[in-house]
Amino acid sequence: MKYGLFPGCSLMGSSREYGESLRAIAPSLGIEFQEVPDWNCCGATAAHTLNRKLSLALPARVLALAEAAGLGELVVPCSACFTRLRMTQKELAADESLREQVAAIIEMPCTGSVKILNVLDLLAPLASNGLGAKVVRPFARRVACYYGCYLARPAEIARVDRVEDPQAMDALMRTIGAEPVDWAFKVECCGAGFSVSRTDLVAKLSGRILDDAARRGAEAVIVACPMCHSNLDLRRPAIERHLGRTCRIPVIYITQALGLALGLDREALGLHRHLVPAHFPEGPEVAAAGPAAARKDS
Amino acid sequence: MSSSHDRDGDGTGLAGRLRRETGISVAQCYQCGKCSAGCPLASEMDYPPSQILRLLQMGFRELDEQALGAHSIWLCLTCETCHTRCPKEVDLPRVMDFLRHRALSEGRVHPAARDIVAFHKAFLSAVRSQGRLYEVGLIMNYKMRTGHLLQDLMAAPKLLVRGKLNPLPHPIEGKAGVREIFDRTADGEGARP
Amino acid sequence: MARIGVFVCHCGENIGATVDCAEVAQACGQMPGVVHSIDYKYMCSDPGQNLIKEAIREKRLTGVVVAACSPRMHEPTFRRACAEAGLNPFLCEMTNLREHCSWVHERTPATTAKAIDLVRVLVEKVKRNRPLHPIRVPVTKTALVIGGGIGGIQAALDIANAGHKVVMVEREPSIGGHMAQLSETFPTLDCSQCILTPRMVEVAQHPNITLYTYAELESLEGFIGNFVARIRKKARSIDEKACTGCGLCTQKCPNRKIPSAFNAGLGMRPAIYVPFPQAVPNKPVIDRERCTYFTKGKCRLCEKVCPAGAIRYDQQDEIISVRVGAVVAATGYQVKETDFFPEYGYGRYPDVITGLQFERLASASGPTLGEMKRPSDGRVPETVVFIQCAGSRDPAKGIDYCSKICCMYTAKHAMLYRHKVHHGRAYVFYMDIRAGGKMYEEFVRRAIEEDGVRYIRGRVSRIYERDGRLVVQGADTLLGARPVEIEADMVVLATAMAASPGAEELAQKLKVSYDPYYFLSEAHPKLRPVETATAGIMVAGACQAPKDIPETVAQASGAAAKVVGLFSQDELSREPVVAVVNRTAPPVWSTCVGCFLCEKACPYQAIEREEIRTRDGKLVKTVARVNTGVCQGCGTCVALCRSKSIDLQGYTNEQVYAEVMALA
Amino acid sequence: MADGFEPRLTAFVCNWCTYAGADLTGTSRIRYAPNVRIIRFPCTGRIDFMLILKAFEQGADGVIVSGCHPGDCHYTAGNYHARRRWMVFRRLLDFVGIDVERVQFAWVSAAEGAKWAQLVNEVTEKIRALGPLEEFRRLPMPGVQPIEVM
Repeated sequence: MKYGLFPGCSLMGSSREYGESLRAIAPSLGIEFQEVPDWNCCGATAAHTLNRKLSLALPARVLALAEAAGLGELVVPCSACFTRLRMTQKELAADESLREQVAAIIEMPCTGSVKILNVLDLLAPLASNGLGAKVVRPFARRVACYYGCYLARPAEIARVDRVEDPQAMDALMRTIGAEPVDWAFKVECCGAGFSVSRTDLVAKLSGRILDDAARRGAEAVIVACPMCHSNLDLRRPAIERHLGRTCRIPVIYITQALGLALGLDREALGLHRHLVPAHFPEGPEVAAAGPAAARKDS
Repeated sequence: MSSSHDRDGDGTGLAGRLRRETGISVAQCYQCGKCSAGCPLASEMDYPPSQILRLLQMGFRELDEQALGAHSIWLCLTCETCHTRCPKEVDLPRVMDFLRHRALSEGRVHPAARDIVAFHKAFLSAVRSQGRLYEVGLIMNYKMRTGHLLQDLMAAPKLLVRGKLNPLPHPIEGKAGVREIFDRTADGEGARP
Repeated sequence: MARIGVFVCHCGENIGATVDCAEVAQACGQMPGVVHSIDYKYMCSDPGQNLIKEAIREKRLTGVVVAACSPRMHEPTFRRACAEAGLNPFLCEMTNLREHCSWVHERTPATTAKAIDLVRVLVEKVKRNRPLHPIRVPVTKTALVIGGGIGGIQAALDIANAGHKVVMVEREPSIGGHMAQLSETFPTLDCSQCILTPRMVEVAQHPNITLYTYAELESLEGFIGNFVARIRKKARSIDEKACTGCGLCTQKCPNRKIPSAFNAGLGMRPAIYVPFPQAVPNKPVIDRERCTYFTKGKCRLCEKVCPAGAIRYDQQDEIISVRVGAVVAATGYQVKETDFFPEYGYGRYPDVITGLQFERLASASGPTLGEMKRPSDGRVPETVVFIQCAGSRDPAKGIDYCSKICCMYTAKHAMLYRHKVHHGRAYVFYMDIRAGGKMYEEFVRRAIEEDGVRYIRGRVSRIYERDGRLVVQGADTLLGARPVEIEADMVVLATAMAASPGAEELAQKLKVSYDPYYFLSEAHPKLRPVETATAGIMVAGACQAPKDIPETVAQASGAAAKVVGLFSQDELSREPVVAVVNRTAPPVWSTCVGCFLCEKACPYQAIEREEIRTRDGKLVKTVARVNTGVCQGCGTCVALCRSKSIDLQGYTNEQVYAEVMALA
Repeated sequence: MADGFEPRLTAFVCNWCTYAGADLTGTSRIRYAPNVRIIRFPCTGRIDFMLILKAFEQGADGVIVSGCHPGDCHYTAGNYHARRRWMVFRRLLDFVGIDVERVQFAWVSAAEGAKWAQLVNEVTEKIRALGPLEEFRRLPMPGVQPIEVM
């Protein structure tokens, strides 16, 4: 299955490993990506905070480029980019004059025909459809699935079944052998775009999340958002200062967890790039059963 | 038949403008406080979210100005918790965006929000010049704007070692086009990066 | 030829000072068909009325137009006068020269011209009036009461005590309703069951009341005074006459792990059960969906232990037909569960309970025998948080309306908790306290001032569990909307009061309208609060809107009074302003083509289908027929009828077109 | 338009709301233009819209149809039927060449005496501005004269 891909700026820099792991697991899941040519930044929080039109025009350009490249379904791994793109699509669909204004600004038509998917939208169908058979090394860990804000909210954008207790990531983790813990900070905010400007607040908010995950016995926090990851991982020194104690629970992307279960190499999944080391002593391989089942499956 | 009445009084206040531009009516809010109860940063705010709406509900000029000058509107993370749980489905994140744009236009940004605004501006400035975010450029720009020269100095080498920082920008081909998008949207609301 | 009399009233100065009444009378005298036209100072006075009566007799009038004040004021007066003079009262019409002319215009020729026009309109109408006669229908003096909660009980007892027969239908195996589940009642804190159970017994023993429990209304046909109700008496699997209510079967039933609805899911009951010890009738019922014999085909232990041999596994549902003259709907309410609140845990936390569950915890007959123990582990909760408006006043997830009783029962709950757990802390999150009622505000203040309940004005954003306790994240809007976090052992949600399950279906069976929340609609929100728009059907209690016990009982007595009033007559008489479908000579029979657009439009379901057959029984056609006992005379059918086959007596097409054409 | 033109308005009102509302206008002694002639119906649901055409044909320059507010109908839903029928009928009006502005559909409750006066005044002025409806007046229509009754 071929999908368009809008990696977004983070996946080229501070969240490089998210992109690497996504591309790494794609072949074994039968997924192919075609990147949106010459894509630009979606404007993120900064644009909608400062300038409404800009916050619509920048994502509109990406959508227009994807349309022009003939991409029907567009995977947007960064949940912030995902929200900005879907929000833009929704607002332009609702207001024809706005759509015309924006088209004039970006000098491209934007019809809104592209179907925008986040990583959970992409992977969730696999949980009940063949992923289990491909697992060679079950990721048998207690994990805290962390969705943050944008994979759950706003409800009409994220379109999850249970806005306060989403289940898609939990189901995926169960499929690869993990045991998701029942915890209370699944959809609480990590501090988002304040990473640099108000690190103190990020430490406080992210601290609550890691504290609860650790308290419930999770061995790792699973994320699907570069912003959540960098706050929970890169800001760990500030978080530990805030908590007044060390907190070593690793934070890994769902794509990395899947990669490990599929038997991929740590380096290929970018696990070496984390600030908080993510070492998981390897479990026993599922002898033959997995690949055999996978063959039957395909 | 009967014409619809403007429920925001004469409609000249901030609430009237909000209603015209976004369709959101602050009269919808019955001040239950659920937004403030769930807001992750309410305890940091000078006016928790429900009180920001309260300031707008009265339609008094001084109160409108207090809302624009509030620190809260810059602390809002757009996490959407308030909107999701609001029994009246008031789109508070959109209200916050509206207030931020007005505060910038009217030069009423709360002094304590300086760093936050500087970061957003530095961010857009980086995007404007390259078409994508150039993180090193963003940090340098932010430091210049705020004078926080030493902040995060220790983190950079760790990022470099892990291959997470690109020392050089990678501009996109259509960066001139992106720059034009910035120029065409620079009028009216918000400020140039 | 028509012989019309016109009587122009001066109403003292009221009309006379603005309208030239003499000129009006003179002009009207010239109108075709008018044989008598006079003006007089006060037409409604005795001498004025006598002028009309004399003219009717002397001039052999075939119609009368009184040009005076509003017909809403004096139409009955003048129609009575006409009747006394031997003229059919429906041949008298009034035109309104006072409210619609003299009082709202200046004294100008245009005003007098308008007055003349107004009389001409009615002259043309009255020429086409036909003598009409009040409609009479007989009354069956038995009432059907649907629902055996406190509302139904009150209505049934009131009607029965007035000497009329009552048939009561209750869906559950016992009457008593929600009131039987309550611990104490506000604002007096008297024990709910102690005041209710004597009434339940009275119903069971009353010679005028026939009680069908574990039964539902299957259908209702007919109209006011003449309904036929079909009642489905569900198979109880017990011979009620043989059963002595000894309870041996319920003690021996091996299948005992079924959540008890009476205990709001907090306790268990066996498959053969009596909902609660004071049940009326005190006869068990087999829950066939859960019973091991019915599901797996073996057991029959109850049959073995029953000393009276009353178990009947092969019993069938029974349909009973009864003729009734009036119906009281008293089907009550349900409380919304906790699971529709995502942010309060989707109903996953056992210690987040509804107000009704709290009632069972606090009740001496409840699963904890009245001891305050929380459901998850039976520990005594040290801190309890009560959240008001959990679903009410919440258009996003719940319902828009205020459930009305929660402010009071929450205050009661907090108070009861503090009485039972002296060292415990009780917090109430509220938006507003609506304590309008006799001794209600005083009651809430008592909870705060004497029982130390802490009220926090604000709503709760989220509840989550941490180390066996519930973290309640709220805000105090009286402290600048400051976030408040309370670690509680139990949380009680004042969930919304919603229409009873099946309310919509029942409304359709009764042909009664309902609001978007499925509460039954009263005929008029202020002036006819216990009747419905369907004549002969009354409402009582929370099936009409959220209500507390005193209000329910008051409305039930009101509904009973309406029924008794109806039963005080042997036959009913009403205005003949009803629609009729025309009938013509064979072979046409009627111009009605049987499209039944009228049937769809009629708000009263007054349109019936009539098959027209030749003498040898051959079907000619099916046409509409108006049930004049049900028709209220709005005329919507008339405007819709494409073949002009249906007409409204008193406002016929001929009459109204003539009125319009009189303005030429 | 002609000097001294006085619009002729026919009002079709329901007995329970607008007729009673107009009564209240009277008891409150609120003055309004004497151009209107009220015809009483049990309910706006009874109003056959052909009556409006008939009124125009008979020389009315404007027509008011007024009943209970939505939700307040004495007969539960008659006013909804009237409104729905009006939505369809206005196209017919347009088709036969009558400006739909000449028909005013309104809700006036029994408590809205002042509103009735205001409505009549507004419609009177509106029709005054539109001028007389000449083209439709007394079209030769054989066979539609009311039958003189005996």
